[in-house]
Amino acid sequence: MNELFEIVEEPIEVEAVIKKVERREAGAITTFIGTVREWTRGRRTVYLKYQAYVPMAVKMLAKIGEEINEKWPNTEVAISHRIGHLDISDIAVVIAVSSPHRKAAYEANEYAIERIKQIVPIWKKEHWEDGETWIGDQLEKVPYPNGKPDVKDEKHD
Amino acid sequence: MNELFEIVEEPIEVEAVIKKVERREAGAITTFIGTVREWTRGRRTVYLKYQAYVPMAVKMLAKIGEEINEKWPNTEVAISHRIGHLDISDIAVVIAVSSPHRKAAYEANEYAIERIKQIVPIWKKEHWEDGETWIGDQLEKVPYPNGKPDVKDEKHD
Amino acid sequence: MIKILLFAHLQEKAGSDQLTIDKEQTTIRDLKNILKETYQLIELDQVMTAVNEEYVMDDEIAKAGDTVAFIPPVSGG
Amino acid sequence: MIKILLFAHLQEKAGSDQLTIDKEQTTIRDLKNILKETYQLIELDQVMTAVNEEYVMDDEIAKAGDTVAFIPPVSGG
Repeated sequence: MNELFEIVEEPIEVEAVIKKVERREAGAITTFIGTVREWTRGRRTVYLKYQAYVPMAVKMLAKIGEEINEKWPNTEVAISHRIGHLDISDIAVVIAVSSPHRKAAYEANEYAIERIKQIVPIWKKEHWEDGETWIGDQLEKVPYPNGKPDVKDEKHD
Repeated sequence: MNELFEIVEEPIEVEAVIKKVERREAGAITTFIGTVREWTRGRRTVYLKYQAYVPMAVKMLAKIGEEINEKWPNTEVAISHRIGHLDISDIAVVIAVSSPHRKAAYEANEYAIERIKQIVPIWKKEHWEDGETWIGDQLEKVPYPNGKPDVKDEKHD
Repeated sequence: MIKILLFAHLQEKAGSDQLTIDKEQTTIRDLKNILKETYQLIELDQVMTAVNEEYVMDDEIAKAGDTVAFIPPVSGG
Repeated sequence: MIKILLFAHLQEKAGSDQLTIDKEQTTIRDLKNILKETYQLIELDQVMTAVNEEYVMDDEIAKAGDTVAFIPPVSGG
């Protein structure tokens, strides 16, 4: 089986991500597909570039998977995030969660995308018609007052 | 384009349902995939049969789509439900919702599956190892005290 | 003539997915009572009704040419 | 030697995705101060830090052989 958590440069196949979480005991699979949107607050995006600190990003995705398994027992999670050049409508991220019951599958999936936007070292550079910007802090929180985000159970070794 | 709301007898292709809701202005697509689960409260399912009042089921799926467009403007919804004989892990239903922002895509998707279980005339017959049962009222509500479910804006004509 | 559609356990109990009632018009309530007597379909107390594919209440009237469907608690999804 | 990784706008501003600092050990806070002076990376006040791929606080110590990554506010998803 492929890795459950991966950073890729090629287009993401949604079905392949779903396949990773299929199980006989799962009655519900939710997926989230994040695509490149053309318009953001009245400004037109031409294309995007995503950059990642790849080994750490994979590790943080796996960490999100662990957090989910703790919060919603008996779920299975797979996340693929693409980096590099992405055009409008291209898929940037796919999150698939399977669970015996649907409530957990929805909740865990939404939790995953929120956590990706907090702790996974991936950066988006928007290329507009009239310029380019590195996008930061999409959750519009204040810059980490502790110098680090809310990351649990973690040691520096 | 295929129909956004359909009852089918053949296996459902998830990607095909997703394709129906893709748009340049959508940044988020959520999907719900309902599969046949092997175990329900300690009892083992061998296979299922789904029956539908097809024309009305299609109409009710479309009605759910309308309700969603009202509650979450600028979303697009597609729902495919399979009927007939389904084995364990087969896909019974796929709901895809696209939206500029993810919150609406999650909420509208979950709303769709709840409403399917309220108003869409589809019935599941579980075939267990030791017998078979028509399943009714999975939401475990009291049988409709008004003789009809909560269906808005609807006229008999 | 009013066309009646039956589904799920109702269909199995009546031994048919379709019946016709030779009436010009009737309330759903009366129609249910007729079927309860004729086919012993006591389950009709706990089903919804659709006339021409739209849900209706028991005091609604069905007329000749209408299709009345009895909808047991649904279990799709 | 401590290896430093830079990303996003930090990388563009420093003109490099990687630097090395010749030190046996240092707190993250001191390391940031050195880089702020040497490369004018004032943005370092608002970034997270990872040592060997794990987030750490500013008073943590990095040693020779460690990889220190400065992580601007992330924007994946």
